[in-house]
Amino acid sequence: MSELFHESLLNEFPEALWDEAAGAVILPGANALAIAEWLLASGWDYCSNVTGVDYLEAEVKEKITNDAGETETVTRTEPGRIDVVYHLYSMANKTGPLIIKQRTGREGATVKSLTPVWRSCDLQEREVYDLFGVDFKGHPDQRRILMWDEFEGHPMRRDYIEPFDYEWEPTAHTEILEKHQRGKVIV
Amino acid sequence: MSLELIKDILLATVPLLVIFPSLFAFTTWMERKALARIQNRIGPNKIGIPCTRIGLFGLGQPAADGIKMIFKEDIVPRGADKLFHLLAPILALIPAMLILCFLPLEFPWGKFMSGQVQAFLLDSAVIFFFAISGLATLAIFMAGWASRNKYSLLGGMRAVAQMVSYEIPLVLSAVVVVMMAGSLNAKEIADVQTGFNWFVLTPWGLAAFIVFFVAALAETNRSPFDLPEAESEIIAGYFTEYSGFKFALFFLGEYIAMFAISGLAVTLFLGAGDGPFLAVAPWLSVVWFIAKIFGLIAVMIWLRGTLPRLRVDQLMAFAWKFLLPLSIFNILLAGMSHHVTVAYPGTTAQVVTWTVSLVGMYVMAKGLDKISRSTAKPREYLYAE
Amino acid sequence: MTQEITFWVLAVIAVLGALVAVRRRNLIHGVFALMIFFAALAGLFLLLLAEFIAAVQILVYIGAVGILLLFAIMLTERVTGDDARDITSRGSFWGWVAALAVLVFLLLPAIQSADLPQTTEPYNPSVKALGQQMMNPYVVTLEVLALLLTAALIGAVAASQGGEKKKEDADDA
Amino acid sequence: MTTAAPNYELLQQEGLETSLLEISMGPHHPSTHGVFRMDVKLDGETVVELRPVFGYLHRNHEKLAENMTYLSSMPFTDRLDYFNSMTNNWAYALAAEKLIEVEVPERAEYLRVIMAELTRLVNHVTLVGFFVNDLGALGTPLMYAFREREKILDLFEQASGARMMCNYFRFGGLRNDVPEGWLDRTRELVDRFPAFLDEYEQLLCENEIILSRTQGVGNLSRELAVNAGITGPMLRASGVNYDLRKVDAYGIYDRFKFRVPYTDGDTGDCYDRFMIRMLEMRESVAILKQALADIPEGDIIGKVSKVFKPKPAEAYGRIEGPKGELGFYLIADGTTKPYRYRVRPPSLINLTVLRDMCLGGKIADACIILGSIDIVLGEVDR
Amino acid sequence: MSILGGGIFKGMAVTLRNFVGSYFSKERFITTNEYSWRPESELPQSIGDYPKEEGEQLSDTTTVNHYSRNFPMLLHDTGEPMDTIRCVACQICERECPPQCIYIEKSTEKKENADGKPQFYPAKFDIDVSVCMSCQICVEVCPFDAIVMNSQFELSTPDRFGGLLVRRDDLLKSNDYYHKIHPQEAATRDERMAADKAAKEAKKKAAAEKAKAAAEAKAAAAEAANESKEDTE
Repeated sequence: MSELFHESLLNEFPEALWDEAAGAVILPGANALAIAEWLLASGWDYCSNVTGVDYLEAEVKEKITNDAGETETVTRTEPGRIDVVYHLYSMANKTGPLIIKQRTGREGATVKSLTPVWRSCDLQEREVYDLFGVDFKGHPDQRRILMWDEFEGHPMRRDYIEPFDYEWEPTAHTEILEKHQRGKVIV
Repeated sequence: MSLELIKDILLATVPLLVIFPSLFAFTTWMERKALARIQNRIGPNKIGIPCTRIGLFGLGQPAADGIKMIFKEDIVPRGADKLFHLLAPILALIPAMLILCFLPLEFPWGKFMSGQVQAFLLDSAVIFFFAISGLATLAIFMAGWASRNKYSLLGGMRAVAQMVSYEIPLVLSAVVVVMMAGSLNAKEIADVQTGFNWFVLTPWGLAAFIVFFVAALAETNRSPFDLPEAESEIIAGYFTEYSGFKFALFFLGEYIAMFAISGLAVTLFLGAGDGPFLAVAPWLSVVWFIAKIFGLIAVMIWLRGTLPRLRVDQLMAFAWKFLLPLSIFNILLAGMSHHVTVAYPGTTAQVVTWTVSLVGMYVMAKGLDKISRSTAKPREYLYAE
Repeated sequence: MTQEITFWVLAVIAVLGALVAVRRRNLIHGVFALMIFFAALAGLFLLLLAEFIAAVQILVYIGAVGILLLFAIMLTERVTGDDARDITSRGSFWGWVAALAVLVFLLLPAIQSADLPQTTEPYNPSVKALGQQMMNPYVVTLEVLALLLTAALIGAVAASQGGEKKKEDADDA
Repeated sequence: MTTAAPNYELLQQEGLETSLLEISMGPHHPSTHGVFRMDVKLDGETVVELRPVFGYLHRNHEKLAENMTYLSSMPFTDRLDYFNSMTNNWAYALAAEKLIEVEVPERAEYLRVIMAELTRLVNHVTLVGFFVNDLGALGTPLMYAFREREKILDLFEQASGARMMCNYFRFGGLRNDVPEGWLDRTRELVDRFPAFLDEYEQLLCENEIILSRTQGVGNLSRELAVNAGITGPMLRASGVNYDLRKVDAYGIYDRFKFRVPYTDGDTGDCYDRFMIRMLEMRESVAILKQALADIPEGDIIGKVSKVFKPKPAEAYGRIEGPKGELGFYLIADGTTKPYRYRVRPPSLINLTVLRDMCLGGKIADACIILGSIDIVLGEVDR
Repeated sequence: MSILGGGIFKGMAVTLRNFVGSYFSKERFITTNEYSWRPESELPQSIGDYPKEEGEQLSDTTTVNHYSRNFPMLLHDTGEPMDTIRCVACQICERECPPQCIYIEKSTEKKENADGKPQFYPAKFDIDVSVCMSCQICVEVCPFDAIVMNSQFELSTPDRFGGLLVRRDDLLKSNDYYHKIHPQEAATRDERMAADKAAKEAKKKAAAEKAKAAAEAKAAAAEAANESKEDTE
C-alpha cells in the first residue's frame, strides 16, 4: 500500500518532491508540519526511525545529452546538505515503511521538528541535533542527549576532526595504531 | 557493697554478653548458607581453619568478616555530625543487649540452678521490654540524620515511621497473652505455659502469634519490611555512610534485636524453655529456648529469600488498617472466650469458643484484606493468532 | 551504701542533661540531651523500686515524646539547627534574681516543713496491686482518660487530614 | 547532561510545605541497569520531577561502522544490546541482505529462528529476575533466572564460540554449523523449560506483595504508546497487537504456529508488562519445539564474498527483538564501507515515556517502572 | 487465591523445594564446570595439585571444546615452528581486524615453507591482547588457515604496558595442539584444506594436460601449416 500511498501524498501536496533512488518523499521546509499532521490523520500513526545523513560538497560527473544530441560528462558541484530521514509505519493497518526526508544546508541547518505530531521523534531528534547540529524548530526540549553539555562540535559530521586527547597514555598498542593511521585515510 | 550481689549480677549478665554475640556470628553464617542454598549456590565454604585448605563448610566466615570489619577504614562524611555519627551504632546496640536480660533464661550454674533469683526478675518485664526496644528507633533516626546524606535521610524517616506504627500491633498482640497469663512477669508467663499448653495452641494465641511475628519482622527491618535499607531504591538506607566497625555494630544490633524479639515471641507464645525430658535434665530448658529462637530465625531467613519488599504507603496501610484492627478484635475474642469458658466449664463450651474465635478471626482478616487491597488479583490475557 | 552513690550519679546526669538541653544551640543535640534527662529520671524511679513507673517513663517520654519532638524538628522548615543563630540572653541578671527568689522563699521552707515518712516496714511494690487499684476505685477516671485520649487521636488525624483536603480542593479548583 | 551541576542543597521553598528533596539517582545506582541517571525531585516520597540523563556509555558506534567494512562491524553489533547478541546480528544481517542479492539456505533460516528464540528466552527470564530484584526479593528469582541462562549460554558457546559476544550471523547465513549433538542438547533444554516456567510463575505471579506493588503503577495508555513509538512487550502490554514476527513475517516465522499475548489496553501497568514477558516465554518455547522438530540438513551460508561492494541504495531492516523493534538503516555508496549506518534502539525510544509514567508515583515505583521498561545502556547510548 | 496470603505460601513452597533440592538433585545445583577436552581422570581434583609441569596452565584443562574461542594463535604444522609456519604475512587480517590489534612486519627475504615453496614469513607478528575482542574475523578472512582461535584465558600479567602485547613466538602453536583443544573444528578445517589442495592439484594437472594438449594441437597445427606451405610452394 505504501508504494501507492506516496502518489496520493504527492498529488495532495504538489510542492513535495519524489526521490526515486531512495524511494522517499522530500518535504518542503515550509509546511512540513502540515504534511505530517495530514499523514498522521491518514493512518501513519507510528514514526519508527529518525536519522540524520550528512552529504559533503561533492563533484558529480553526469552524462547529459547536450543540445547537440551526444552524451558528454559534465562535472557539477553538488552543494553539501544534511537529510533528516523519517521512517513512518502504520500500526493500525500494519503497512510498510513510508520514508519522508527533510533537507537542509550544512551551515545553520534548521528543520521543522515533528515531535508535536509523533512523540517518538523526541529523543531521536535530540540525537540528530546533538551529533549533526541540525536545529529542530518547535522541539519541546532540545538539549544534547549523548554528549555532555560543554561539548563543542558535532561528531557525526563527515568533516569532524577529533580534538587532541591530552589524557591519552602511550601503550604497547601505540605502534600498532600509528601503523594503521598511516595506512587508513578517513574518507 | 556485698560481693555476693556483684557475683550474682555478673553471673546473670556475663553469659548473655558472651553467648548471644557468638550466636550472632553463627546466625550470619547460617543466613548466608541458607540463602545460598535457596538460590542453588554453595555459600561460604572456603574459610575454615586458618592457613589450611580445610573448608569446614565456611564456619570461619563470621570470624573473617569480624576481623575484616575491624581493619576496614572508617570513613566519616565531612558534613556529618561527628558526635551523633559515632553515637548512633552504640545506641543501636545498647537497647538490643539490654532487652536480652528480660528473657526468662535460667542458666544452669551457680545459685540460679533453682531459678528463683534472676537478674531482672521484674514484675513488669514485658513493659520494660517494649519500652527499651523503642529506643532502637531513635538510633536509626540519629544515624539517618547525622550522615547528612539524602539517601540515609530518606532511610531514617522511613525507619522511624515504620517502627513507630508497628510497635502498636506488637504491644497489642502481647496484651492478649498478658491478659490470659494474668501477669507481666516473664517468668510467670513461662510457668503458666509449662506442660505443653503453650499459648500458640489456643486460637486467639495463634492469631496473636501471627500478628506478633509479622510486627516483629517490621520492628527489626527484616525481609518484606526492610524498607529502611532498601538497596534497590535508597542504596543502603540509614547506614549508607557507615563503614568499618560502626557498620558491624549496626549489624550486631540488628541481629541481637532479632534474637531478643524472637526470644520474647518464644516466651509469650511458645512456652519459653518448656519441652520434653525436662524432668530428667532441668538445664535442657535453655537448649529448648535457644532452639525455638533459631526456629523463628530460620523462618525469618526463609522469608528473606522469598518475598519482595512493600512500598512505604502500603507498609503504613498494612499496619494501621490490617494489623491493628486484627489485634484489637483478637483481644475481644480472647476476653469473650475466657469468660464463656469460666461461666460454662466443660469441653463443649471450650470447643464452641475455639471454633467461633477461629472462624471469626479468619473472616475478619479476609474482610480487612478485601478493603485494603481490593483490586490486586491475577489477570487474564488475550492471545492473537 | 550503693543506693546513695547511684542516686547522686543519676541526679547529676539528670541535671547535666537538662542544662545541655537548654543551652545547646543545635536543636537536635538539645532533644537528645532531653532524652538523657528522661532516662536518668527513669533510673531514679527504678531506685525507688517503682519499676512500672520507670517502664512507662521510658515508653512514654523517650519513646513517644522524644520522637514527636524529632518529627517536629524534621518537618518544620529552616530549623535544621546547626546554622549559626546566636541565642542572646539579654536579661540574664534578672533571670538569676528570679531563680534565687523562688529558691529562698518557696523551696527551702517547703523542704524544712515537709515531714518525710520514716517508715521501716519493707515496701514491696507490685504491679498487680497497681492494677487492682486502677480497676476498683479509679475505674471511672481510667475510662474518662481513655475517651479523652481517643478524642485527641481522632482530632489529630482530622487536623492532618484537613490539610490534605484543603490542598486537594486547591488543586481541583 | 544537565547544564549546571544540580545543587544538592535543600531547596528553600516559601510557605510552610516541606522543601523538595533533589536526588540524582546517578550513573552509579544499584537499580538503574547500567550507567543511566535520573534527576529526581521528591516531595517526601512522591516524585515531583524526573529527568533522564543519557550518554555515559556513548562510544559513537555509528561513526565506527562508517570506517569499517560491512563484515568488520558485525562483531560490534554484539555490543549494542549485550544481552541479546544473536538478535542484534540478525537485524544487521537482514538489513545488509536487502542491499545484496543472496539466498539464505533453509538450515540457516531454521538455525536463525532457533538462536533468536533462545535469546528471547534469555532476555525475558533475566529481565523478570532483575524486575523482581528491584522489587526487593534478594536475588532468589534472579539466581533461578541465571541458572537457566547459564544452560542457554553454554549452548551459544558451543555453537558460536562465545557466550555473550557470539558474532555468529553472516550475510546470507551463519558463520559455522552447530556441532553434532547440539540440536539434541537444545531439544532436551527446551523440553525441560516449561517445568521451570511453571515453578517460576508459582513463585512470582500470585505473590500478593508483587500484585499490590506492581498493579496500577506506571500506567501507559494505548494512544500514548503508539504515538511515542513504543514497541515490543511494552506496547503489547498497553493493548496494541503489533508483533513484527507476525507483521513483517521476516525469516521463516510464517511457517510456525505461535500466539502473541497482549492485553485489552485498559491498564497497561508494570504488572501487565511483567506478565506479557512471562507468557511470551511460553510462546518462544512453542516456536523452538516446532523449529527443532523439522530443521533440515544442508549447507549453512549462501554464495557471497566476505568483503562485497553493494550497489548505491538504502535499506531499512527491522526485527522483533526481545526489547522491541530493532532496526538497521544502511545507506550504501558502492564502496566496501557503508556511507551511513544507523541503529534504531528500542531501549532509548521506550524511555520517551519514562517521565510520564513516573510522575506522581513514589520513588520505589520509579525504580520498578524503569525495571519494567527493560533498557540496556549499550543500546541506549550506542 | 482463595486463602489469605495463598500466593506468598506458594512462593515459599518453591523456595523450600529449591532449598531441599539443592542438596539432592543435580538439576538444582549447577555450579561445577564439567566441560573439558581432557578426560575426567586427568582433571585437577582440587586446586592444590595443579599446574603439574612448569608453564602448563589450569586453563589448558577447563575449556569448552568445539568452537570456544578466546585469543588468536598462529598455527604451524608438525615440526620446528619457524620452518613450518603457515602464515605468509599477507596482512589481510591486519586490515580487516575491527579493533585493529594485529601488527605484522613482513620479512624481507623468502624462506622454504612446509611443502617446499619459498614464501614470505612474518618477521614480527604481535597481537595486543588487551585490545583484541576475540571476534574471530581474522580467522575467517585468512586465506591460508594460518590463524585460529585458542581457548586459553590465563594471560594476566603484572606489566600494563608491554605485558599484554603477545609476540609471534608465544602465539605460535602446533596443529596437533589445535586438534587437542578443538577436535571437531580442527578436523573440518584439515579436511577442507586437504580438499582444496587436492582440487588445486587436480586443476593444476588439468591445466597442465590442457596446456600439453594445446601445445600438441599448436604443434600439429604448425606442422599442418608448414605442410600446407610446402604444398603451396
